[in-house]
Amino acid sequence: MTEFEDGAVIDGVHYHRFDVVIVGAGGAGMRAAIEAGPKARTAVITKLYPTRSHTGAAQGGMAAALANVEEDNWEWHTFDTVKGGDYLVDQDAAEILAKEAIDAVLDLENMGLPFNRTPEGKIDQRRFGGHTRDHGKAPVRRACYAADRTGHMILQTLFQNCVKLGVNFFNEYYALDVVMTKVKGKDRPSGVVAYELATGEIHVFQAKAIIFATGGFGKIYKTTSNAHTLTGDGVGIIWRKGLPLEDMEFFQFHPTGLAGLGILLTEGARGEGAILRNASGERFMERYAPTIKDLAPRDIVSRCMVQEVAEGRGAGPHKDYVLLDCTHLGAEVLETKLPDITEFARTYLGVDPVTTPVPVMPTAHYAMGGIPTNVKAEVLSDNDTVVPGLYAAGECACVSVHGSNRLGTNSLLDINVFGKRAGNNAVEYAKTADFVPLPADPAAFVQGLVEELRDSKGTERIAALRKELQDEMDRNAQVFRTDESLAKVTQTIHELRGRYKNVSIQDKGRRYNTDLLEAIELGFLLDLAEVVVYSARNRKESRGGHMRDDYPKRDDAEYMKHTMAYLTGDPHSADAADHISLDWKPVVITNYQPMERKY
Amino acid sequence: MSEVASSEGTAAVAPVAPIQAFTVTLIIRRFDPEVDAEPHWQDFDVELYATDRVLDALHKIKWEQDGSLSFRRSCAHGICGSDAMRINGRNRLACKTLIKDLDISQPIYVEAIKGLPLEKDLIVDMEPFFESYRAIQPFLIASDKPEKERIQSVAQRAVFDDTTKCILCAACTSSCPVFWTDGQYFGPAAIVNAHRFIFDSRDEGSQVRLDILNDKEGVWRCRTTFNCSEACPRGIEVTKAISEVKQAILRGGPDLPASDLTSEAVLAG
Amino acid sequence: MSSQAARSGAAAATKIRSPRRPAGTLYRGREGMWSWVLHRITGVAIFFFLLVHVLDTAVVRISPEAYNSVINEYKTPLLGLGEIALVAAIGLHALNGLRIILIDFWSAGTRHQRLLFWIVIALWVVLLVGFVPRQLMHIFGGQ
Amino acid sequence: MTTIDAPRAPHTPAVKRRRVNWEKWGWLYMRLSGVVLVVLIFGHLFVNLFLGQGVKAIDFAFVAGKWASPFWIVWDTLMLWLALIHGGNGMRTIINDYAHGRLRIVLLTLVAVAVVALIVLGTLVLTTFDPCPAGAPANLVPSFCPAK
Ligand SMILES: Cc1cc2nc3c(=O)[nH]c(=O)nc-3n(C[C@H](O)[C@H](O)[C@H](O)COP(=O)(O)OP(=O)(O)OC[C@H]3O[C@@H](n4cnc5c(N)ncnc54)[C@H](O)[C@@H]3O)c2cc1C
Ligand code: HEM
Ligand code: SF4
Ligand code: F3S
Ligand code: FES
Repeated sequence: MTEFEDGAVIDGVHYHRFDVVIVGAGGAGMRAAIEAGPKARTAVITKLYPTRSHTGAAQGGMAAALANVEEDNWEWHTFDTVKGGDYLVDQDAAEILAKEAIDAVLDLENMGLPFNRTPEGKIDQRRFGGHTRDHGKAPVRRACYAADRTGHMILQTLFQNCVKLGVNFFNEYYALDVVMTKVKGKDRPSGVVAYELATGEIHVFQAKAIIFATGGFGKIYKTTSNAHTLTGDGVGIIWRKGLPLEDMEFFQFHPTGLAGLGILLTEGARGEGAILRNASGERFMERYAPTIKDLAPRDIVSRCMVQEVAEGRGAGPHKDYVLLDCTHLGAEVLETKLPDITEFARTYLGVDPVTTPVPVMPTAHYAMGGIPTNVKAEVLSDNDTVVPGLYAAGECACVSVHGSNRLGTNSLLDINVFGKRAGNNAVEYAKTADFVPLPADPAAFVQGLVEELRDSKGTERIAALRKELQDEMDRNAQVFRTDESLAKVTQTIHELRGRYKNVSIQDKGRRYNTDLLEAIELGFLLDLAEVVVYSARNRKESRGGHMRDDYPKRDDAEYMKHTMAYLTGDPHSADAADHISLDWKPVVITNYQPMERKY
Repeated sequence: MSEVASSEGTAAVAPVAPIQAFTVTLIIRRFDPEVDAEPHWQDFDVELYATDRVLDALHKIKWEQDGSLSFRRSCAHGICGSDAMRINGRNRLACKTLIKDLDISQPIYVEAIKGLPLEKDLIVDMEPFFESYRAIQPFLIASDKPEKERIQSVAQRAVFDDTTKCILCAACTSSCPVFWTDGQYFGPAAIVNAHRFIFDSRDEGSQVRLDILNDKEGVWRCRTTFNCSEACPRGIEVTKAISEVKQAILRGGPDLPASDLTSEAVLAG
Repeated sequence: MSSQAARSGAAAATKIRSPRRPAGTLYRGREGMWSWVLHRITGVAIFFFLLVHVLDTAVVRISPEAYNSVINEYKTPLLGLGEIALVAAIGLHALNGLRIILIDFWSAGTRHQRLLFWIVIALWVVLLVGFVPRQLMHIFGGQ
Repeated sequence: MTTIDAPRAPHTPAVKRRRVNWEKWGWLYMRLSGVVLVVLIFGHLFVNLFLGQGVKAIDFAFVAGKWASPFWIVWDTLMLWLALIHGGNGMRTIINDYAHGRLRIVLLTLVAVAVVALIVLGTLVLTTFDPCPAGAPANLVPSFCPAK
């Protein structure tokens, strides 16, 4: 494309030029912006006002071996992370995560985050699932927290510092494409194309370095703790470019979602001593994880809960949930340490946790998989080739510090550690690199996508398709999966994709056309659900968040490796094998040889 | 784990009431900037359950009846602050307002919050709101660079706990009669966020913020109408915070608890 | 808007008897807001009364006759009732003024603002119960 | 696609200039004067409307009788000043809330003029008042006036 002035409008498309463009203003995006903002011309494109990002929903805490309340060190933390991830964790990355955790927490404190305090005035810490002292001997207090709104405080603190630094936000701009330019036969990212919600106009952001921090995609499921807006746009954009996605079969189901609603009750509740009980009141986790009981990692607890219900020990009229008993904690602890979840239970279920156990069931919570990156947050185009200038961090990325199952509090840590790394590395890169020229008509794809949907004469309702997808995923690709159930989902997705061609957009306007964007988001959801299911079918073992009823055992001989999925054909083809190809990537093992996971 | 305690536990869970749907009428104030000169009301009938929230009702309308209905939402459980709107004459979050708490023999009126420029249907321009927020310097101002964390006692942390809960939803500011008539007023949300730092013992910029709020459009504009406190979905005692800021200005600085760590530590031990 | 959307909207609109169509709803504030509305209205009313009252009192400087004729106006039943309204207004404004001062300067004031409002109303009623019969007696009581 | 203007977004970026800070002192004054006014006004109303014959008893002689004592002169002067400034400042607040531009300036000026004028007038009346003006009929003036 020819030269343009920054801010120019050519053929109705706005053109901007920045050294670093960050897509997403959740924890990861803003942590990156705090590094990049002052050092390079930086823009943050976000489809939500930054403070609306789902990082704000995180409750429990952020892990770091500060050892403020008891003996602890980062090496133990690394071990727990590796073991928690069922050994599918890249151990070099986990080491970085645990080591840099301490600075990450102190950085946040110094930026103003109001952590809860110990009597000595230091940052207080609490217990959390899977975090132990001395390689699994006993639970350790490692999670730094601010009541049960740690994520809220992180999001606010990061936003506050972005305000301080005058970071350039483009709020309510939906990134819909990353522009690739062929340079010497190789695809190089040269910019991002975004749709401005307020006006319906299209913006092209040319950039030297691009960071994706668009969060998760829990909305492929019906029951989820994730926000309506977590539709995996960023991951979908990368996928459509033919870049790989890693470990997509591993989705975490958090044990304690409010039954039927999916709204999360933090694991911090169990950290403070709450207990899971079945219909007969039995503390069933004692049977499954005798040492750490209710504080076993999430995959294990979720599985046990589903099992209890499946075996007829569920509570309630339909025997379809178990109970989280906080009644013995006392009003004081609930009101001061867990005020928000106490309120959630009261508001949404009419149940007062102070006097009554709360109905809970697993809820789709966290995508362990995503855009593969190395420890510098650089995006990979295969097992080890870096895409220059392209970065990813946060839930949309897969460094793999979480392996097949993320430990609670390690994600808020992940977004801070790797968000910071992404920001710094992007700046370093932008300092030396030149702009990659934009191709001719860089906005063409997005314009086509938007116009085609807007002009659709179809009859299918977006909401109906989305609901079918989500119901099907909940039914057949949730905590327990089999080849048969997954095959069904694949079929459903194929059908839905056919019907998606025929959707109708009722809002034909340009301003705040959320109807149109929901349609686009559904497109991403369909793509990602398919990768999840396809990868899951291919992994014929049970590990971490991926539990195959037909292959209940972990199989290290065959599957001690990461899944890498590529889009290689027309997604509409009936057989997923025609358009998705899978590959493997070895797991980085430094200190810890895989062992059986017992708690 | 005794059988007794636990069976009690199960019994105590209210049996799920027989699920019964009923038809609720929502009257929504619509405005499409590309077509309408003025906003107008439009009725919708929706099948709902008692446990549904107003947000669910809006979604049902958007997804089943009229896809052009526009509103903001994200988290759906009251922590992102996207969906403040005026429901039956009061500012609330749609995702935290349960149908069963409203009188459904009457239609439910839903309209955009007031005082900010209306953009479309239930969406307003939030920029002026965030501008006030930015103007009070909502970030920690501290000169030292400590080796580890800054020390803060439990009591010092407690004085500003309430105001750290703000999700910037604007329910308060857009419920304030002063703000409706004077858009230049900083508004309760900005003051709440100033309070959060003014009363933070680690902060050194309280004087700056107190000066900013000691302005024509600052705290003195507040007429203690308490609409903000009643509207706040986070239960923040907004008027109290404003009042504390006024006192701090009069006194020339915030009244902070002394860092009395040793005795506290002893007490705790 | 798409024709389909318009249609479904129109269908919904015709089906339901539509009640009141205000431009926007009135904000349903609670005690705090209404007390402020009353405070404002009474404040303005008193202000205008005060303007007049200073003027009429100033007539004393002109001559006793002039003043007496002016003040006789106040003794008509109509203005006698007006005086009740004035005292009611001043009473409410003053009592609520004290409530506001308590809210501002007493640290627990904001928490008890609603209770304080009802105390104000109670005291105000007591005040009127004390004053109104006497005033009625004075203006209608002959003598 | 062309650029569309944002509709109904006339928001003026806040020009937050800082001048003399009337607001704080005004605010404090409202409260301080309010407390004092409670005493002054209720005392005034009590004596004038409640005691004895109530409003019926008010006439020149009554007023002159009161103002013969410096106590009531001070009382009323104080009340005059405090109430007018309090009311004037209150009106200023209200005008600032509802009126904008030229209208606001006009209204503010009116209030200011009225307040100043009445304070001056009232103070003059109070300080120069003669309870027994020459030539006034004896039945209209207080009984303590020397018979002419
Ligand atoms: C209820 C809940 C509780 C949790 N509790 C904890 C906890 O206690 N501890 C812990 O460690 N982790 C927790 N997690 C996980 C953790 O909060 C998330 O994984 C993490 O916050 C993700 O941050 P992020 O920055 O990657 O993404 P988000 O915070 O989700 O941000 C995504 C950003 O991307 C933007 N975006 C998305 N798509 C687009 C697009 N197309 N164009 C432009 N912008 C776009 C959005 O606007 C948003 O700003 C919790 C998660 C949930 C849901
Ligand atoms: C009797 C004792 C009085 C008390 C205790 C009192 C108290 C107060 C207080 C505290 C306020 C400030 C309200 C606020 O900031 O929200 C106020 C406002 C006001 N007062 Fe009074 N006042 C009294 C008498 C008067 C009188 C005599 C007048 C008329 C001249 C008057 C007119 C006003 C006006 C116009 C306002 C502004 C109202 C507003 O901003 O909404 N007050 N009063
Ligand atoms: S103070 Fe309460 S109402 Fe106001 S913006 Fe914050 S959370 Fe919303
Ligand atoms: S509503 Fe407004 S007037 Fe004050 S108490 Fe709240 S800011
Ligand atoms: S949708 Fe997040 S607050 Fe209501």
